[in-house]
Amino acid sequence: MLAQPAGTPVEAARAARGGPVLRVEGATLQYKTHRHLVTATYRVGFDVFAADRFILLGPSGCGKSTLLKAIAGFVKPVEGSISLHDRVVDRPGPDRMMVFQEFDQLLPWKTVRANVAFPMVASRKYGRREALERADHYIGLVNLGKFADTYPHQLSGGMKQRVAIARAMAMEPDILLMDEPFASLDALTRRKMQDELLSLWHQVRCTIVFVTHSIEEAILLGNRILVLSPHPGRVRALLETRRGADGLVPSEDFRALREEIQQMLFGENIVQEGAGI
Amino acid sequence: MLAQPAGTPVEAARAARGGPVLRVEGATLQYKTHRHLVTATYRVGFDVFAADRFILLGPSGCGKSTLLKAIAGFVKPVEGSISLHDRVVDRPGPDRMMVFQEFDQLLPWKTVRANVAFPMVASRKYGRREALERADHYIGLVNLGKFADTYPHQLSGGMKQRVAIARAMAMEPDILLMDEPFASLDALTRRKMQDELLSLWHQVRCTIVFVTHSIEEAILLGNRILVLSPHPGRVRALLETRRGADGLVPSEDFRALREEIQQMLFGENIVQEGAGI
Amino acid sequence: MSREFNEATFGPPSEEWAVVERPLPLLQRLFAHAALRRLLILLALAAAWQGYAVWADNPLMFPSFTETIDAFWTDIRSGVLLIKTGNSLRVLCMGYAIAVAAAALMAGLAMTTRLGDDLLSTLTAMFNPLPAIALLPLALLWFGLGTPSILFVMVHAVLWPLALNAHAGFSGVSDILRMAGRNAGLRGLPFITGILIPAAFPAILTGLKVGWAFAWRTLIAAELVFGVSSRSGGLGWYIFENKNRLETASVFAGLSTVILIGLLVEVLIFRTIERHTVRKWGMLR
Amino acid sequence: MSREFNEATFGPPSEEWAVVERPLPLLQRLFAHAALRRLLILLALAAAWQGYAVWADNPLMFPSFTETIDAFWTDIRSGVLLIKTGNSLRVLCMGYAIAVAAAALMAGLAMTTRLGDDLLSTLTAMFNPLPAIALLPLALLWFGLGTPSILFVMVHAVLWPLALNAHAGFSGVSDILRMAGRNAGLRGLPFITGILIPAAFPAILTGLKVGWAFAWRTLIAAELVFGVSSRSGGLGWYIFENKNRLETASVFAGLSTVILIGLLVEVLIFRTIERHTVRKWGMLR
Amino acid sequence: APTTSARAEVSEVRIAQQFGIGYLPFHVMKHERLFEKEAARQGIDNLKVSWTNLAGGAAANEALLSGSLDFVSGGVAPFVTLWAKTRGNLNVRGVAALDAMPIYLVTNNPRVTSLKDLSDKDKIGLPAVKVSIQAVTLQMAAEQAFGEGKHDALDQWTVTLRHPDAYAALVSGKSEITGHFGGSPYQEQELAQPGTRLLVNSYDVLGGPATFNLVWTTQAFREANPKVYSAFLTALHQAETLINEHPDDAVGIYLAEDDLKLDPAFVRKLITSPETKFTTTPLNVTKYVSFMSKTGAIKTSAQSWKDLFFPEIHGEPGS
Ligand SMILES: Nc1ncnc2c1ncn2[C@@H]1O[C@H](COP(=O)(O)OP(=O)(O)OP(=O)(O)O)[C@@H](O)[C@H]1O
Ligand SMILES: Nc1ncnc2c1ncn2[C@@H]1O[C@H](COP(=O)(O)OP(=O)(O)OP(=O)(O)O)[C@@H](O)[C@H]1O
Ligand SMILES: [Mg+2]
Ligand SMILES: [Mg+2]
Repeated sequence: MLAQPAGTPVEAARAARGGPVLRVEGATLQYKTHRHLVTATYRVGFDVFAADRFILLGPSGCGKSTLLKAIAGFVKPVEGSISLHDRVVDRPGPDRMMVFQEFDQLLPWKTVRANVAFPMVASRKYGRREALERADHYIGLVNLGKFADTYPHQLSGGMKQRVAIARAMAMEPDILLMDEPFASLDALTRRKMQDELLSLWHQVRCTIVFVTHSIEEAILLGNRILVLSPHPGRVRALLETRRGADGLVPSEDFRALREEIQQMLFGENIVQEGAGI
Repeated sequence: MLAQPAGTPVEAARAARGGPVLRVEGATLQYKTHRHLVTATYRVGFDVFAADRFILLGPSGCGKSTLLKAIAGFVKPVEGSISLHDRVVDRPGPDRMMVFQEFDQLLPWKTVRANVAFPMVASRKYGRREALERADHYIGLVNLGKFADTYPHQLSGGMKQRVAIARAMAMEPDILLMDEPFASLDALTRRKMQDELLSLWHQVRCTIVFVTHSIEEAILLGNRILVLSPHPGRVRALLETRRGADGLVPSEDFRALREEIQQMLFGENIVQEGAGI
Repeated sequence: MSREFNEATFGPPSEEWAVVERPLPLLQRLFAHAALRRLLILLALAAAWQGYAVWADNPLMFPSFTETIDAFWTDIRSGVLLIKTGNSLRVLCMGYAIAVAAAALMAGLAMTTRLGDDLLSTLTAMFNPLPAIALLPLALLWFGLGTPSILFVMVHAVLWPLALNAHAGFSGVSDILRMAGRNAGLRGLPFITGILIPAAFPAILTGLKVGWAFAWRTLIAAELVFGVSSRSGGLGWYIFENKNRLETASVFAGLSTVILIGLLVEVLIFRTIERHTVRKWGMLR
Repeated sequence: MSREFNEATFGPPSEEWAVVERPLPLLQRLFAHAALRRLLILLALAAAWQGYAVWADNPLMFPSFTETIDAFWTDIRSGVLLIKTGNSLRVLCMGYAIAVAAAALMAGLAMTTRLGDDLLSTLTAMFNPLPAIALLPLALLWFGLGTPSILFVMVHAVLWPLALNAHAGFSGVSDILRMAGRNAGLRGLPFITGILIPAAFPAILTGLKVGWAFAWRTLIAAELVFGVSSRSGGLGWYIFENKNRLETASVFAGLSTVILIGLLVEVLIFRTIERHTVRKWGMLR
Repeated sequence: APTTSARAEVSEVRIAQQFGIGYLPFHVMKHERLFEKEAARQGIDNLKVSWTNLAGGAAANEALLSGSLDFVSGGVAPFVTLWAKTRGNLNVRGVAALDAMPIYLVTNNPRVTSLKDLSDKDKIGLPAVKVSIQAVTLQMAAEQAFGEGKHDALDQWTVTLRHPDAYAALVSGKSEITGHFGGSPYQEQELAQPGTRLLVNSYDVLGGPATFNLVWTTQAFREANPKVYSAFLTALHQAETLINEHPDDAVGIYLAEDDLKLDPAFVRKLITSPETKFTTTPLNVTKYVSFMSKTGAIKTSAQSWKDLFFPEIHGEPGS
């Protein structure tokens, strides 16, 4: 288990795994409204390496979604920088597919199939035929085969989110950005989706940045977990999960890690800085 | 623990607790679209008694939201009936406050405070002054004190849901209908909200119908749990939780109940009908 | 784990679920027919017209419905009305098409650059209130007499409201949808056609309807101003000529033709588009 | 458990967070000023006008910008233009107010009953394409010659596009918002004013803008056709009079007044409303 | 009408006029308050007279039919149309002529010296194609030039343009408009420009002086308000007399009422021109009626000019 405070370099890990795919350095993200200046995150820095399953964990309103949007290129940091493969992120692009938190991220004028095929066609990454085939495949994976020709307004909340997940996964992007994708799914569907995500990752070894509220999900899915504090989100700790041969976190470790995160998030005493990696 | 199949009467319980507040009898809910007829629930029946904390549990797309909307009076059953205090539900009303699943349920043109005060003022249940005072109180409970003058589009997903929860709770309605209200909240906020809901219930003993995906949440919050099956939602079982003196479900019972529900939802073998109350 | 676990069911998978709908009373069922309801409205309007005309008894100012129908049939049979309507429709469609293209261009520009935005709102605020006759000298100078001038004036009439509607529609597209589009790599024109136009389609459709009406209004008014030579005039000319001749029934026949075409276009074109787009997509109730 | 756990922070709670924004280059900063940008656009338009007029050298049909300004000042100083503008504005505001009220009524009716819906779409499709001159005989019959007739024609011009926009806006209000309103016990009028109108406000605002422009257009056109006794005429009469006198520069001065008022209303009224409503609410970017 | 004399007459009279020098008698009446004074003399005190400017004869007809106006004025053609349409019901008839003035077709095309030289490169501006007095006069001229039945030979090149627009187009010479069949004072101003020439004079077409503008009303109004009617006619006579006897005063009134920046000498020349007559006597109106009846523009014809006018002026030497 690694707990790494904000700001200090992760030389060891970086050296061991090649340069970071995504580097966020001292990123301060703000919203300017007509009266206020809302600071969503303050000087957040972390590195995401190739094939990381990187989890962002933090309380409601701490800036997780904003951070993800910044990585996707929708929000520009007022301070610090975000770079992808050593190039500063300055615009959105299909190399970073995002699953948004909101239910209305589907294009209402496209059927489920067309929605899933849409980024594949729009980005010219796949031909129309291939895109539709892939779309059908991923729609099947999220168990919506019978709804392929339905329009989004006829779906339930969880079904909409599953379409969005299929849409992002079907692109097989360099980086998959997911903002609480499984929050509105029931336990079984959620577990199935988690399995699918992991198996997709095993196939293509893509890099995933994943926002979740569930500590269990974080431990289950992630190999590295960034814990953010409230009042503009700052890095509280960066943890690593150690996995067994079956890819699962041993149940002893699981419990210990969960305790630790719970302590960090809910306990009165903040975990001391520099607690060692 | 009670497991009660669809259709059979609950004479004993009903007799013991007075007539049901809400009675759903053989309700079939359908959506007519231009090409299809989608059956959301099929002949669902259950009774909700005064001061019940009634949980609807079932897989994504099984018709939970539709059922809740029908109770709220937005959807009319094509078969069967829904009645409240022995009067057929034929229109929405402020006696049944609903927290919707979607994030865009807040009025974008009202601040957080005005949003929370809105149903209290609109329904004439409270005067303007009192409504604003109550609004501030409940906004404090959901930890959004500093955001009272913010407009919804400046809130994060979880914050929006908390405003909606405050709005519904502040009304102290006869029946509180909540559609996965805590799905987008982090563990701590979620636990706090659950505590608040229970303490509100202890104060006013309102009737709550609550949709959730989480089996743990269902057991924690509910005194009766309706398990729905997929392919148009039908009643699979109605369970009751037995609580200790502290109001909590004893941990032994908790585990057993969770196992049972998991078995029901995910196991291959369907629980036999008429398994006894 | 069963494969179909999470799937609800389309249609009645077994007869059991095919709940028979409650039959409605006959009157209510008839009333549910949109076409029938509209026909009733039209009949009521015609009856009111006839009644008022008979009561007012001023055929030179306000002919009755039957007189109008008479004049209508006479001029239909003689072919005059059809030819004039054809002329008008041709010019109308041309002007409308140009205006729609120009509005699309302007609104698109306004969406992509800040200067374009300012330009659009400034130009709209400036020129939208100007009546067509104000443009007469310019039109005469630039396009001379005849169809090009009429087109110019029509484009002026249609362009601004359409661009306003489209621009407002575009501006109202939710951030999430924009982000979804940008995320898929869309920029510039593909972004506009792929995201903004469909997402703003309800507003655009309103703009198209308003624009269509103003194209008619302006065409008829413009034909009076620009007069065209008396051989090739359109419906506006027909109305004007008959007005000057005090053939009021024919004037009303001309106006009824405009109304009729308006209804046909609404029912056959706009309603159909609406049904196959925004209503199907759940963007409009 | 700390009480403020879930609260993010407004503004800089400590200096540390008050990140200084990167200063932009001067030109870019100036350019960011909307008023300045618009002024530049106006100057460019004026320059283009002057240039074209000098090149075309046809003061009878197209006077130059400076000549127009001259005429404008002369008539401002003599008070003529101000009085006429005042007259027009009074009638304009009356007609506009009536039309807005009527449109609200129609759109409200269309929202609450199905018959109202059909009635609105049928009437709109029928009457919207009719030019104002078509209604002239009716207006004369009913209201005689003068302001009421002009009001009638203006209401006709404004009502339909406004009702169309409002109705489309209402129809596009999301189901969730409707449900939130109904759930709070709103029905009928409170539902319309409390939910539909604010939720459809972007569309309504567009309708108001379009309607405003058409009120102007129609007022001016109507004054030309009706004529008015020369004492109490408005801007349209001023334009007509000067046209007859071949004072083209004054004609353009009159038109410039229309443009100026259009710009003022856009900037002072519509922009302000927009900023304090739909933009503040995040409904329009 | 036996009952009318007993009843009170209207207290307000609404009169329509238009722009142009042809309406000078009205300007004088208005400026000198002749109508009010005459009405008072006939025992109607405080008669309110409201003057309305209309954009054309068609609008005047509509206003009269809707009861919005009592006396309307305009060119001969719209009057004849309404007269023909209301025979036997409303019985609209002429009250009196306002003037007799020539109308000129002016061209700026150097290659055109007669109507026969016109080609499809020429466009002639008229206040209203086919139905205005200018259009009818042009048809007459066309028939004279091209032969019987060819009255509509030139119609294809006519264009509806208000006087000022046609004037600007013709004088600037930068549009397709090469001809303008207008009226005073535009036609004289046009002719004052270099490069323009007179192509058709209506007096030549009609064989003598012809009425340009006149006043008309409904039979019902005349019968219900005999005193007002006769006061109007008397005032009109007085106005005509003033113009004819004191042309300088008339010039001043005209420039003041129309608020024109014209040279007074120019206006004086127009008023005192031998071709211009300010008289209530209708001249050559029947020629228009029979021509329009022949071409089918109206469906009746008149035996005599007296059919067209109310009896008060039947004593004058009309035609
Ligand atoms: N469009 C916006 N305008 C202004 N402030 C915003 C906007 N969006 C978010 N914020 C503010 O930024 C902060 C962080 O929001 P963000 O959506 O990133 O939180 P989050 O961590 O995703 O929360 P949640 O778990 O509830 O979704 C919040 O305080 C919120 O009020
Ligand atoms: N507006 C609609 N039009 C047509 N079909 C709909 C509509 N809303 C929901 N449905 C269908 O009804 C079924 C039940 O939907 P519902 O929203 O009630 O599910 P749910 O149990 O709430 O699911 P979730 O947990 O994913 O929110 C689904 O199959 C869905 O496709
Ligand atoms: Mg979020
Ligand atoms: Mg749901």
